[in-house]
Amino acid sequence: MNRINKKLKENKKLLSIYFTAGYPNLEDTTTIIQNLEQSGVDMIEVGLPFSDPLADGPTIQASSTQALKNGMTTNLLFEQLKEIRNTVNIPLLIMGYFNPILQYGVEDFCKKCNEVGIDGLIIPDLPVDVYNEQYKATFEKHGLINVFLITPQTSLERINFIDSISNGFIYMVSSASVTGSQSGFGKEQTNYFKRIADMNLNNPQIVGFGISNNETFKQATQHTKGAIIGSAFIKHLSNEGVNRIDSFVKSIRL
Amino acid sequence: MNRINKKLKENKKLLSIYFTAGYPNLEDTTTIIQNLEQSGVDMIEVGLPFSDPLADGPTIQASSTQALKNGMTTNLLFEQLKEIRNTVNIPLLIMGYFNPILQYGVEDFCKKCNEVGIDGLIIPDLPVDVYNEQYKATFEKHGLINVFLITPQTSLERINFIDSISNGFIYMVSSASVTGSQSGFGKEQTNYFKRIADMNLNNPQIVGFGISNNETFKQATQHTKGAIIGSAFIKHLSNEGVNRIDSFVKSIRL
Amino acid sequence: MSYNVNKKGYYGEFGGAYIPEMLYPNVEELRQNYLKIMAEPEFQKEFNQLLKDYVGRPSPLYFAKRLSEKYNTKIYLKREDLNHTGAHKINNTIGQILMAKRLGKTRIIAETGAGQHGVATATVCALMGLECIVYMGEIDIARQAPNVARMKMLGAKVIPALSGSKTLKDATNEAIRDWINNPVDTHYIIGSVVGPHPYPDMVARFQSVVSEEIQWQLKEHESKTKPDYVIACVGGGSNAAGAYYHFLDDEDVKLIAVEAAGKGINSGESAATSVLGKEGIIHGSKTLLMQTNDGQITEPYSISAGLDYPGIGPMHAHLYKSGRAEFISITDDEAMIAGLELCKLEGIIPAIESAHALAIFEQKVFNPNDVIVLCLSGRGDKDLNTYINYFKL
Amino acid sequence: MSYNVNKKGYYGEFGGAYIPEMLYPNVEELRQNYLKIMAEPEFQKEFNQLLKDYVGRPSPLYFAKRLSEKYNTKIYLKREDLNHTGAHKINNTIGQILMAKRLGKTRIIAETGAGQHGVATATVCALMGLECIVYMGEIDIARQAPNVARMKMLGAKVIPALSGSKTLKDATNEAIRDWINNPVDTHYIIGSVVGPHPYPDMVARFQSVVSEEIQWQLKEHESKTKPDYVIACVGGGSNAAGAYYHFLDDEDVKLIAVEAAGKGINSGESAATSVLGKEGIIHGSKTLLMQTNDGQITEPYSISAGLDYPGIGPMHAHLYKSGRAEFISITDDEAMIAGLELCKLEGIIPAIESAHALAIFEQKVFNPNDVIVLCLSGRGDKDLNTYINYFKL
Ligand SMILES: Cc1ncc(COP(=O)(O)O)c(C=O)c1O
Ligand SMILES: Cc1ncc(COP(=O)(O)O)c(C=O)c1O
Repeated sequence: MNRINKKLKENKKLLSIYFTAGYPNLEDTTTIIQNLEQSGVDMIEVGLPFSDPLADGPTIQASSTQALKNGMTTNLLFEQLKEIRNTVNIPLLIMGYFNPILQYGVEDFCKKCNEVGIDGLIIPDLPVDVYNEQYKATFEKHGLINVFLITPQTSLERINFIDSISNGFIYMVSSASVTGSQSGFGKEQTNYFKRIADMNLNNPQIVGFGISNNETFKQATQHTKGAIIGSAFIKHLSNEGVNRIDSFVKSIRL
Repeated sequence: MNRINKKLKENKKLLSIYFTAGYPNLEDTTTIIQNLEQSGVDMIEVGLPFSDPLADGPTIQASSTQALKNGMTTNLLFEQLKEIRNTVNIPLLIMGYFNPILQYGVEDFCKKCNEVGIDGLIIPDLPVDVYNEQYKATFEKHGLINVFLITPQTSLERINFIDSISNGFIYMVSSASVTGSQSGFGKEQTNYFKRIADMNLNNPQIVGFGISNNETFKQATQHTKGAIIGSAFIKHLSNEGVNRIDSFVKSIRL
Repeated sequence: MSYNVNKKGYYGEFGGAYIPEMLYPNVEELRQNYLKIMAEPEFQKEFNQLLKDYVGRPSPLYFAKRLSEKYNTKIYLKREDLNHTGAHKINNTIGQILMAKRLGKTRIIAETGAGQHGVATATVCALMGLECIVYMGEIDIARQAPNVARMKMLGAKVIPALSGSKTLKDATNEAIRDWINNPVDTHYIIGSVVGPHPYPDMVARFQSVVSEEIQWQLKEHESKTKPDYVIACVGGGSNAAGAYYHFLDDEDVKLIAVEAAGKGINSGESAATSVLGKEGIIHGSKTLLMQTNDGQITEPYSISAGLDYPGIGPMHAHLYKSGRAEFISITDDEAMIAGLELCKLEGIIPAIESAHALAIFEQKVFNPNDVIVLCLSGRGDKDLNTYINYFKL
Repeated sequence: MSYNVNKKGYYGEFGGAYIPEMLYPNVEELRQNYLKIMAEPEFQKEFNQLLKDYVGRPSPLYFAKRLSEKYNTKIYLKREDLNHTGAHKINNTIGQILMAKRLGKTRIIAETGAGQHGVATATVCALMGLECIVYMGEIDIARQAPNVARMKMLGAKVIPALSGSKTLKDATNEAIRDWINNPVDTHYIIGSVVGPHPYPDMVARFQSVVSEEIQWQLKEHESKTKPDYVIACVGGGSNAAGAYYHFLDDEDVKLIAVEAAGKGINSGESAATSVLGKEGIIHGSKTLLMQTNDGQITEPYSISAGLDYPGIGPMHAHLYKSGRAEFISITDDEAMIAGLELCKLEGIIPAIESAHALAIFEQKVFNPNDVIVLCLSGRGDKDLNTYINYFKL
């Protein structure tokens, strides 16, 4: 069973953390992953940096730009992750835009992910139907879970369809927005979380976008399986580098 | 008999000088006139300054602008000329653009000219036919000679017409140009002077535009009755004020 | 009463050709030939073809919905701003360059205020491969920099006029001086309905395409060929002359001429000739002009370079004196606000000249059923700096 | 082989809608409605009326006599420079603003490179009274200052894009981010035939009026409806798409696409996508784009802001790959010289984008009887500073 599915079965609210590979320093990848696991994080999204991250806000954009400047490449990331499964057990996903994956070759990319022990992918600009028609078989062949996003604007019908082709979790974007652009959740979001929960989907939902502290984590996970933190953690890395990762994580889950 | 006609009968080449009234200083008018006569000049054109002297080159333009700044007005000029005939005998003409004369009132202007002893007018932008139809009678009633211009481009027919309505002299523009823009005469001009001389017009011709020294004066008067100096004299006034006018004049006629 | 020119070149008591003898052969050559040449089928064909394919005529007659709503009347904009080079001026320069070629001229001179006429002249000279010299007041060179750059791109030589107020009047003086100095090979393309006869009439005829089009365009929109009002700004008066032309003798069509009041009629800094001017002679024409009691021409002022002229064409002097047209003066401030309003309501940035015409809707109330045609003489690209600085955008 | 879009939004293998889920509802809403809305008679009427009365269409098809003589062939210029706001871009923004209104949107965003699309968007937003936000690369803001001023006059908010190469690509990213953040009330008016399906097709259809007119205009001039060649510059490819549209499936008509080679194809400072690009995804579309081996999008370079884009629209990728169109690259220097040449020969100052298309006459020899239509996509007023500095005029 895929590590993601196993993790989702645990009877707890999951905390997942996103970071951009190659940031703040080129060689920080494994250190960050290890520290995150040791701090009690449940799942990690390793960001493959992209020159034009159009679904991301300024914080993640800037980290991507810096990571590329530092020299991060797809090959290097796989190199860095080669031995990761010697030390790390929690699920690891790669989150990245479609073009670098396409240039690498989708099949090669999936194969390589499998080899280094990546469990799933989140590719915001790979549309559901293109995935379904062209890539689903490849992903599955290499044991990869592909994670789709839904937003408050996603129709019921489409949510059901996405649920039907998902085999891990659904990435629930807290509000229509790029990453890092929210502060705190209002009634609207809570209703949305509840509305989706009431759908009783096959796949559990994990909330992303706008989670930055204990309060928002609790709000986000009240009706869902877990939450993903991105920009807030990138900010921590900008300020403190790879230090005190555990205190950041503890501040979220208390 | 009008002083101009009398002068034209003298058996010599006439030297006529133009200056702008009110330049270089507001009160220089009578001094300049008196000095010019004493230096042996035959005729004087007193320039009534105009804001927009479009037939004049930069030298005369600048003198007009300065004269107006100094405070010259049509009334003031007549005031300055009031007693001029007590001391000056040579013919005096006023040279000016039509608009100030129009504003003064053409009839009033002519009357006033007559009172102070002005013998003729040169109004470059008063067209021959307008003069002929509307103002000839008035000018003649007040004993004023109106002087017309011809240029190398003026047709034979038109020269004959101008000759027919003139009763003094014809102002022969040396070449098609604004004042002050020539230096020396070439073959073209000499041919033109000769061509006009050969027409045996009723009115003698006096050449203007481009005469600045003894050489050009001699060239200009070889086939004509005389010549008018403007810009060259204005330049003398800018450099030396009302001083050494006689040496300027002597340098022309030697 | 006729409002058009008579055989002798006069509109009522205004007009004529008060020029130095040095200009006589040129002006006379033009006078004797202009109507003949304009009537030639070959000329008409070439002129109309260029207006269509090169200038982009017909210029639209655009119903300005939001502007009309705001002022509760029916406002049509005659879009001369859409012409090649951005103003009505090119209608005239196309005509005159064809005229100049038929007269055998090889060198073209022009004066310009806003630079639109200079650009339009430089443009047609490039098109015909003729040398082009443009005189422009030093102040106008500074405030209409984009047009100076365009003239240079087009290969014209721009010579600054340094005398007087260093604006349009002085540039015109310099152009006339140039023409005096170059009497054989040179044609002077005057940019408005000013100057000695036959210029006012010739320019008005070239611009008359504006009202010719208004007639059939209005028919399409309103099922009638005549508007209740025609409104235009007046610098020298060429866009107004063009917009009025075919309505001159039809007194059902009310004509409104808008002049620049500058900082206010009585501020001493104004260009409102009809209010402040008297009869006199300027640039070879008997007309109304701003002048001292002594007949010295006054230095005018307007924020708009194209209206910064102390005279108006003789046609307009006659329209004013006879009462045929209503004259209204608009201050700098009123014009700027009206210009910005058109941007915001209709997405059209007008030349500041044209903005003067637009400002009359704040001054004069029209009926809801009035059909008004306003000549939008030019676009405001040349004026961006002035707008931006004025509104501190 | 068809060169038009298929039902799934692809041109051959290019196109599609590679967008984040956050954009799905908006793009899907558009996809489901755009053809239906465009087919509505009311829509057609309003669109065509505005193109005629507001934009000034038809834009002339002008036979460039002196240019033709110089290159010994028959060159017609399709005068999109004469449109209101000065380029072809407004054909599309008029269409999209009408679309946005019918979709009930109240807030409009756009990206812009040269500023022409930004101005065209700000213009139609003013016309319709809608809020307008334009994203523009910081470098483009500096080099196309007049257009920034125009957008401000028109009431648009111009937001600088500070990431990446600070040009069109980055402005597009910012606009997409804005749309993600404002999924309900906002319509994103893309300015070229790029972006996710249905944008390339929708924009091409709005621009297709260009070739529709060419057909009947050419008939008037040459008694035939199809030229031998159609030439256009390609930034994203919208003016080219419009000029090609009705000739796409008629292989008698040869299509030439002109790209910006910048300082030279191999200089590292170029925007010649067809030569330097590979298949990939940019701004929601599978197409050709300039990228590293790793799939990072390259920062392009061209002296011309409107061509300074690392991709081309999927239609053009297909035209290139299938050989239907010939692609030619033109350097900065070649373009600048061709731009000045048009000024001097025809009195038309072209946008530097369009000057790239003009430069091909120095590269490729045509037959004397070839009938060539070149899309003069815009006027050069926005580029005056660049020209003046380049030529030290
Ligand atoms: C756009 C525009 N409108 C109006 C004028 C004023 O000239 P006229 O009164 O001859 O139309 C000018 C003069 O430059 C101009 O550029
Ligand atoms: C005048 C002009 N031409 C061409 C372009 C390039 O765009 P496209 O390839 O979409 O026509 C632009 C873009 O701004 C432009 O302003």
